Amino acid sequence: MIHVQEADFNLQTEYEALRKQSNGIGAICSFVGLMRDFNDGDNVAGMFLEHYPGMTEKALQKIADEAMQRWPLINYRIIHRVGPLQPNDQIVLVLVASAHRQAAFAACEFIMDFLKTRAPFWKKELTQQGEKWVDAKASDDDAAQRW
Amino acid sequence: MIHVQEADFNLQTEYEALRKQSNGIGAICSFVGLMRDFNDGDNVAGMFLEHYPGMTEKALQKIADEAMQRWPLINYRIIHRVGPLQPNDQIVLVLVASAHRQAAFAACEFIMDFLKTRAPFWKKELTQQGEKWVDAKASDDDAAQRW
Amino acid sequence: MIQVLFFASLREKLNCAGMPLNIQSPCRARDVLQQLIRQHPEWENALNGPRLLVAINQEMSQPDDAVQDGDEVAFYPPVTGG
Amino acid sequence: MIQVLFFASLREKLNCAGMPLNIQSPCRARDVLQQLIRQHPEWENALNGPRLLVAINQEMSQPDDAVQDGDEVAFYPPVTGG
Repeated sequence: MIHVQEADFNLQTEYEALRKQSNGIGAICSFVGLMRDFNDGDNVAGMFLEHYPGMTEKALQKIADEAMQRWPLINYRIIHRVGPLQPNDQIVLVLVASAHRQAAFAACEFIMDFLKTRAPFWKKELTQQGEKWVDAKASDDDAAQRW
Repeated sequence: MIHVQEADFNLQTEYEALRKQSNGIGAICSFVGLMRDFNDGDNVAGMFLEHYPGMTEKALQKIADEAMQRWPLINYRIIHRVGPLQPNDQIVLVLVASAHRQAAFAACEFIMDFLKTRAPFWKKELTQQGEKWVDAKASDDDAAQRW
Repeated sequence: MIQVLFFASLREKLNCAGMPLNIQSPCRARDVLQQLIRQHPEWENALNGPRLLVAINQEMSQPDDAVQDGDEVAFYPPVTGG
Repeated sequence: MIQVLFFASLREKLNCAGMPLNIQSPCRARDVLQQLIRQHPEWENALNGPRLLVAINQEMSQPDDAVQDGDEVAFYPPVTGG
């Protein structure tokens, strides 16, 4: 299940939806990315998340398909928000269910690493100095190269 | 926060408690271990989780302290259930909050790996063939050796 | 005829979200960029950035990948989601 | 005098959750095990298992670690939590 949406999400709702799909689930790893109130020393008052409608969903599907191929997963859920966001808002949710924990952890981190470098989302921050597009981090590229 | 308890837990409650502790949280990784309805080919009808009161809490605290030393974490929560459990019941919860995702993922997996090999819990399964203590897996020892 | 799209900081620098473009096809993605610069010399700085990425028909692509008539070709800066 | 504890499958095999034990101290954890076997020869098989673990005062320990008077010494099989 992949959703790109303006609306907020609820971790428990998604967790329960995943959990009830199989009695063979022994491990659920989840990741939530939140908006911090500072970035590189600037106070951040708000943010706007732009995406490439159509391609974003395809890119997320590709990432998820690759994770399902690499690890023995039972299922996953990915939700990424777009539009205006406030500090402490939830941005992204990845949930992965498997029989065993190693696959759940590895696949969840893999999806986040690839999502950060392959899925067309762009953050624009609103700081006291005005609007500013967030620069891509070399560390995110490095994280994706590991795979 | 570390709890060893018979009572069930709620992922969302623990997630919200962690999330409101700091505006600098950018990443929350969580892991839930669930009871599967089969193990090594046996159907499992129920389980009993025994622990070593006193030592268990100390061992979990040591694991958590070591994680806090190794990674720049903001906070964590660990809940492990004991007593009688049914298939699909939640067994263990580990939540880790950090500014960035790599630390959150690494610390959450580290805590689970060490918990599996260092914290004195023992599972006894109730199968159609009767009661059976679960054997420790070499793969869990291996996972802890990585660190 | 192909459809060109720009996103995020690139869209703002060009003050353009996209446009149809007449180009001889098949060609390569880098040829699309050169034709855009020929038609809009004021875009040269923005379009010659070293970290510009390209997607052809909503698939991440390389500068030498082929572009066909009717394709959707998007240029954008490195992504910063999650 | 020390306090000895047994857990899980070991406790069931011995049919004993623990006992106070008179032993000359300081000694090593392995000496505690040998004295238990001398006092309860019927426990020898269970206590000579290759993967038996030991904790001294609720800290994971090694067979050669020192045991003092008043210590709590626990023997148990490999853990299977989580």
